[in-house]
Amino acid sequence: MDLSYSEKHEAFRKDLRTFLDEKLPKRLSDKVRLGQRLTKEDMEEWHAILQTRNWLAGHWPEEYGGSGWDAVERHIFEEETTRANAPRILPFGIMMLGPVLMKFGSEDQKAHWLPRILNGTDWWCQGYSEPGAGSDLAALKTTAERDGDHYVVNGQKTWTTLAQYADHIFCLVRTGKDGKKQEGISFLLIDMDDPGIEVRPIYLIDGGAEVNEVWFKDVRVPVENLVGEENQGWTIAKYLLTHERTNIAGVGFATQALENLKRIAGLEHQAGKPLIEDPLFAAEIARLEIQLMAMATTNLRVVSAAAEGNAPGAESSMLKVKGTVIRQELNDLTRRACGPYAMPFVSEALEAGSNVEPVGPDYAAPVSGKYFNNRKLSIYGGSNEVQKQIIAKMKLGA
Amino acid sequence: MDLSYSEKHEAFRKDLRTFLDEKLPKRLSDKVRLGQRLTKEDMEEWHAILQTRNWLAGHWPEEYGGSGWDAVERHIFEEETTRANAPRILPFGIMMLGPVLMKFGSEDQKAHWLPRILNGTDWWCQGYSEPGAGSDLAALKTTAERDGDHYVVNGQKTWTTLAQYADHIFCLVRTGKDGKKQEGISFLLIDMDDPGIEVRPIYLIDGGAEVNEVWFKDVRVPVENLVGEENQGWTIAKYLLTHERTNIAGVGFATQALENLKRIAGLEHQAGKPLIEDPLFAAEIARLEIQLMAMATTNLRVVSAAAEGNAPGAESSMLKVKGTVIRQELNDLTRRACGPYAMPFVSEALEAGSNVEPVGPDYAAPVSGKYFNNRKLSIYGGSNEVQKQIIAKMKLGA
Amino acid sequence: MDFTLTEERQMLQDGLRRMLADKVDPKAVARGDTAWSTETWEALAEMGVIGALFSEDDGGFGGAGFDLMVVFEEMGRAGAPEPLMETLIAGGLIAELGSDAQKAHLDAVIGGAVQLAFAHSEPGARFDLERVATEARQDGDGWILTGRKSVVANGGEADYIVVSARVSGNTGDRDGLALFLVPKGTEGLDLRDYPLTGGGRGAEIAMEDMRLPADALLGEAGHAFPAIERANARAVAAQTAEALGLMERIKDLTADYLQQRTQFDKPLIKFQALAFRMADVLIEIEQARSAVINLCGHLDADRETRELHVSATKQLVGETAKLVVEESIQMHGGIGITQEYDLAHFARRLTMVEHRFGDALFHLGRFSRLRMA
Amino acid sequence: MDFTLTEERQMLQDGLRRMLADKVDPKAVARGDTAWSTETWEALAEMGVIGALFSEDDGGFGGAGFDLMVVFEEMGRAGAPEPLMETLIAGGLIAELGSDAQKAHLDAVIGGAVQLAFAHSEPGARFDLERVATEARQDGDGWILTGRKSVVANGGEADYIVVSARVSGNTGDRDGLALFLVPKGTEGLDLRDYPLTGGGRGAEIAMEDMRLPADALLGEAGHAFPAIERANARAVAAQTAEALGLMERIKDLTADYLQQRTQFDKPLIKFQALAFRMADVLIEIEQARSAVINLCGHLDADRETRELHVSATKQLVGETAKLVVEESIQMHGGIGITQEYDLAHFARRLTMVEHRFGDALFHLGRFSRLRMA
Repeated sequence: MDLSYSEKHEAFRKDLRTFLDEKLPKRLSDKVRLGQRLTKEDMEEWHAILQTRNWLAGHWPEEYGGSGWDAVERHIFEEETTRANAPRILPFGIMMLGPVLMKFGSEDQKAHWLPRILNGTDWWCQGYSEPGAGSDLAALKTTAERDGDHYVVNGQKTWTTLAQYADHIFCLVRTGKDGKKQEGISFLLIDMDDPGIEVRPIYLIDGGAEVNEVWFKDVRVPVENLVGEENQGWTIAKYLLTHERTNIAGVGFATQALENLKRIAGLEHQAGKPLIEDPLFAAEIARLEIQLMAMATTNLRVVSAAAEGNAPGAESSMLKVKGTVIRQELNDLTRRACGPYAMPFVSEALEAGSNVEPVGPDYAAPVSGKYFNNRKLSIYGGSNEVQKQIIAKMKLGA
Repeated sequence: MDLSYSEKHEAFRKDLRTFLDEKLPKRLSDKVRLGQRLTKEDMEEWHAILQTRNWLAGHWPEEYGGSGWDAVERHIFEEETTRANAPRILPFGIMMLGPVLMKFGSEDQKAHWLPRILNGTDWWCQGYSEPGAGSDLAALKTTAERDGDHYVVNGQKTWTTLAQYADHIFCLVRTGKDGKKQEGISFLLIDMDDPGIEVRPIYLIDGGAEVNEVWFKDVRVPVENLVGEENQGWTIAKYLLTHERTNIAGVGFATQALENLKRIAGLEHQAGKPLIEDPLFAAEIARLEIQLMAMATTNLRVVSAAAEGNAPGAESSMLKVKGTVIRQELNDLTRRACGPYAMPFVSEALEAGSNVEPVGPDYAAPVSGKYFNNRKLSIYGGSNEVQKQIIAKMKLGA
Repeated sequence: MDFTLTEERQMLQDGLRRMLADKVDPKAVARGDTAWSTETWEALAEMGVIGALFSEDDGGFGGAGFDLMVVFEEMGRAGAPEPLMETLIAGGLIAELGSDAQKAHLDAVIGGAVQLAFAHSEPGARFDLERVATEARQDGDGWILTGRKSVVANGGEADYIVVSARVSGNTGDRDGLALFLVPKGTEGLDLRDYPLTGGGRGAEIAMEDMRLPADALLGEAGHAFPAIERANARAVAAQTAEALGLMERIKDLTADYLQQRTQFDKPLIKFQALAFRMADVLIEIEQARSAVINLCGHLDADRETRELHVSATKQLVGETAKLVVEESIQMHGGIGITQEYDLAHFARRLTMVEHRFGDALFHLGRFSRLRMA
Repeated sequence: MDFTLTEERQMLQDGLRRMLADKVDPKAVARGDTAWSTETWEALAEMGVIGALFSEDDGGFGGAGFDLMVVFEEMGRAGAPEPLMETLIAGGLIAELGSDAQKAHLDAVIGGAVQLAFAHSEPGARFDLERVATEARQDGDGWILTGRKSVVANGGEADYIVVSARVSGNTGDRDGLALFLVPKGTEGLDLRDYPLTGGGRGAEIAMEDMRLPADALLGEAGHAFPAIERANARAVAAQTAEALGLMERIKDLTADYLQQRTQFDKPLIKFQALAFRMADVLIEIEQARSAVINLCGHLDADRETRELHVSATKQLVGETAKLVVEESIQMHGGIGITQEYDLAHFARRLTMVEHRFGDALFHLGRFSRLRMA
């Protein structure tokens, strides 16, 4: 048992901090700090900066253009970048498709697609969820029928994050109709420019449109865009779900949210004193900070076990549940901290560069939207109910 | 809408208060206040005092020796008697068997048994639960086979409260083996002195033995002790369950527990000040008091609806859940209020008249035992899980 | 002891529920297409709903706590964003404190022709009623006001704004407050208005040497706090009743969804974990209903009893609102946070209850201090 | 960053677990048949478990935070009532402050022949470490103590009691405290002992002009507080580790029960509502484990960091203990509150964690004050 970091890891942290001090544009960190919406260009800019050090996909092997980070380095990276208010790395290419291609893709696929993820040529989105399926992912209905050298795809995906910016989508599609519903699913790469694809925004409760419906009508996809074997899609999906859940705890985001909450509670006043000096409000903050201190260690324990090659199973489900609840409670308390100024709904004020002033203090502008939007944390990526089912099944034989 | 009491009800309350001032022995109210164990004689004494005014079974019709109280009068009675630290009325004869006999009993049964309940001749206990059945009450296995003018009873009951004092037990027994398990159940009155009955105490987590196992070996019960028709027992059980749930909210007990908690928190000190002045502790008390204020009104709403002839359904299940949780949380906070002095376990100090002094302040002696013992509140009388199932079924079609 | 509605209130409830179900489109409010509708407002006036908030002496036909409860529960159930609350508060202050000339406006208010607002809360005051820094100084016969007011609901639409200001004492004092009736467009009154989360509009108000005539003063200068506190209590009663209506509607939406939607080949409501959580939601809503009844039934009690119920009810309803919003969204899944589904509007509106008149934590502390006093 | 046990600690854990599983009978403790067993105590000494609480300098072979964690987690898992905690606290104070002559006792302590207790808390002090009213005044070379100590664990069995007293200042001051090493049967020491809920025995101690020789003083008079606070931090680490072991055991018992017991024709664990609640329990226990690791890893940090972790860990473990106890009893049903089932003992012992060294609410407040300081 030893809670301290190795010299190698300490050196990495130092290097990273210097890098963030020097290379993270203040314009970007200001936007993140104030909860303003990032543009496509903002995200691409930050990706490119990271890639100058091969840190965009730091956990990828060096042969594919990553830095071969171990789990602790990944953890440090997340901690430091969130502390510095860096934009988050978009997960679709880096965290999801990349690992899938490395494990299941052909040599041609790897050679073609992986560099394009890192150099920003392709912007990927994820075509998993469908209307009517909910937590029952395998109930998907989008079909891909073989026609010569192509699959012809018909159906609809939903909750597709940032599809409006994407030029490619990786999809789970139904290629077989016999047997259990988990069989007969395939993993397909589709060009968003193909004829027959339509993207429609879904406006969310916070007024933003970060997710979309994606419609496929007789979309012809070359057979070489199949990843793995036909009908191997469920295996890939399960593999990816595990990868997606790495760092699902969101310790960095939560730490950042806690600091923001404390700052706001120090600025807001109640009965003439800073809100943070109100014993009841302070106790609510303390309760969450204590939970977060423990979760950070739980996360490190899982990370360490993963570094020794133990695949996270029920543990990552536990982190998902705990991590999302802590972040949601932090969002809730931050909203409360702002009192009446959490009520104005001036969507334009969240667009950086708009000349609409926020109403009241600038920190109050995004808090209600963020609270509502982040209810998604316990819904997507396998809802917390799905995670509890996994825990109960793996640990208790339920 | 009107939250005030009628003149008739105010007069009843005044009469009752005077009665309690004059007739409730201080020896008994002291025991209740200090959480000491009541003897059989204590309970019988209090029953007899109440019956001088026909208040032991106040809600029974006058023709059977009650006072024909309406629901509001019952509520006032509960409120005032708990406030005065009167012993609670034992429910088995008064609340359970009495109403069953009035509805399902023959004229002979009513004439024979009802007066004996009121004058204290018979002490009843309830033979429902069996080992292995849990919440699935209908899974009972105790059999009653007809043999001429008798039933021959074999089997085992458990969690039988105060069976050690009882001379009679009313039982659900299996008289038929075909069909659904809810069919083939009968309701039988059994004399505890009959040969073949054995009572064994179950020691509970607080060291007391208020519940028992009751074993039946070839116990011969006269056929005239069958209540209702043979195999009608499940109907009776369901009827009784509804009656048992009347006043299940326990507003009076909770009010009493809240007052006790506040008194203790005013006497205990933290950082040199009364504990009740600690903002966090005070907030915990406030939270429960607010819940209780609302529950008292929920209870009155259900009581009023019942007075107008609307049978409580899901509403009484809601009261059961909320009422037990509030009482349990009050017990928890009271235990906490006592700090280290909740640790000593001097069982003798809970027996009134023993000359063993409690360790620390007298109010601390029963608090841990009461906390543990009252975990039963959410378990018996239909566990809170059973209640939620009822609510979901009746209100949501689950 | 009677928990049934009188025949009149029952009729009001039925009529109001039908009318609002017909006129209010939650999706439209959620999209921000309409802050509120003149048509609905006129229907409210015509139906006597505005009048139900005022006593007969003041030209209405109600005004009791349970009248507020009936009206606002239905407003909540419909998710209606019409500014009835502002009429209740500002109109109530005029009714209580106004001169005959000032009270003459009430007829038009009850008739729906005149809109009101109450500008009291200030930047940094949060939920503290006594924290007023806006200054009113006498100037000959009249008054000059300087200060800022924040998140004034309906401020931009109001024909008259009741404005609080301090004539003596320090920012946190209860003594020294006065109220003024300020007509729209008064010189020196600067106003920026904007949409509010959950519907309706708010405004930031800045007053810079705003001159008012002597007859703008509402009641006696320096002694307005008790009336403000009473108006606040009535507002909390109305607001928690509205919250109750919102909860009932959200619960119904969620129950319908769970019954109709299937997953893994059975309706969601058959999943025990969800069914039990819905049972918890139902239990807490019944508690909230009782809390609202308690407050509405004690609005005319002595100050201590009334304020104890204000904080008890606001605390309990606030906690329940959070539970209902979060559980209903979670049980819906993704659809629960899309603007095109009714839940979005109801959830936002219900959540905002916590941002006006004090949230659950504020009132928990206040209750426990009141209890000990 | 390493979360694995060293080989030595792994061996200690394995051996201790086996030995305690063999010797401790939770039902017997629950019935109050035995407070604790001499046989188990001797086995603990023989196995080196007592020594694992002390550093090599003090004659042991451990003493680090993670040594405490390993030992006390196993004590908890077994529900063992043996007074190892008192040895840790009082022995630790002797090791830190004692003269050579006083430290000479440690060999016998580690060997299991000498029993210790720590008499510090007083009636009315609750969880405040600085609240000592017991007075020590100098009398020639020696000392005279007068005062009362409450719920002194193992007080009746101890060969030596470490007693705190005040040589100067007022009841709530940190300065002015001193510690004394008091042999059993010292004249003027009156002791009433009694069983504790969850096993073990406590004692009320009254000292009336109790005379002690000069060499009874442990360390420097008037400056004992930092050592007491440090000993308290180590005790909280040990206690929360014990709580963790108790939770693991209770969770296992409950999971077994839910798997084996059927109702409505299927195992209880197949009821989704119960399965999800058990998943919650598992999640919280993992959090508790992390909290204990955090504290054990920071026992030697600066005072501020250490005490922050003391309160964080105690708060979180306290809340989790309540959850685990209440959920496990509820999921068991009636059997969960009977003395003849193992759960009764574990539940009582785990609950008592909240009554020593401060409960969750106390430490929540303390954490937030420490954080702001």
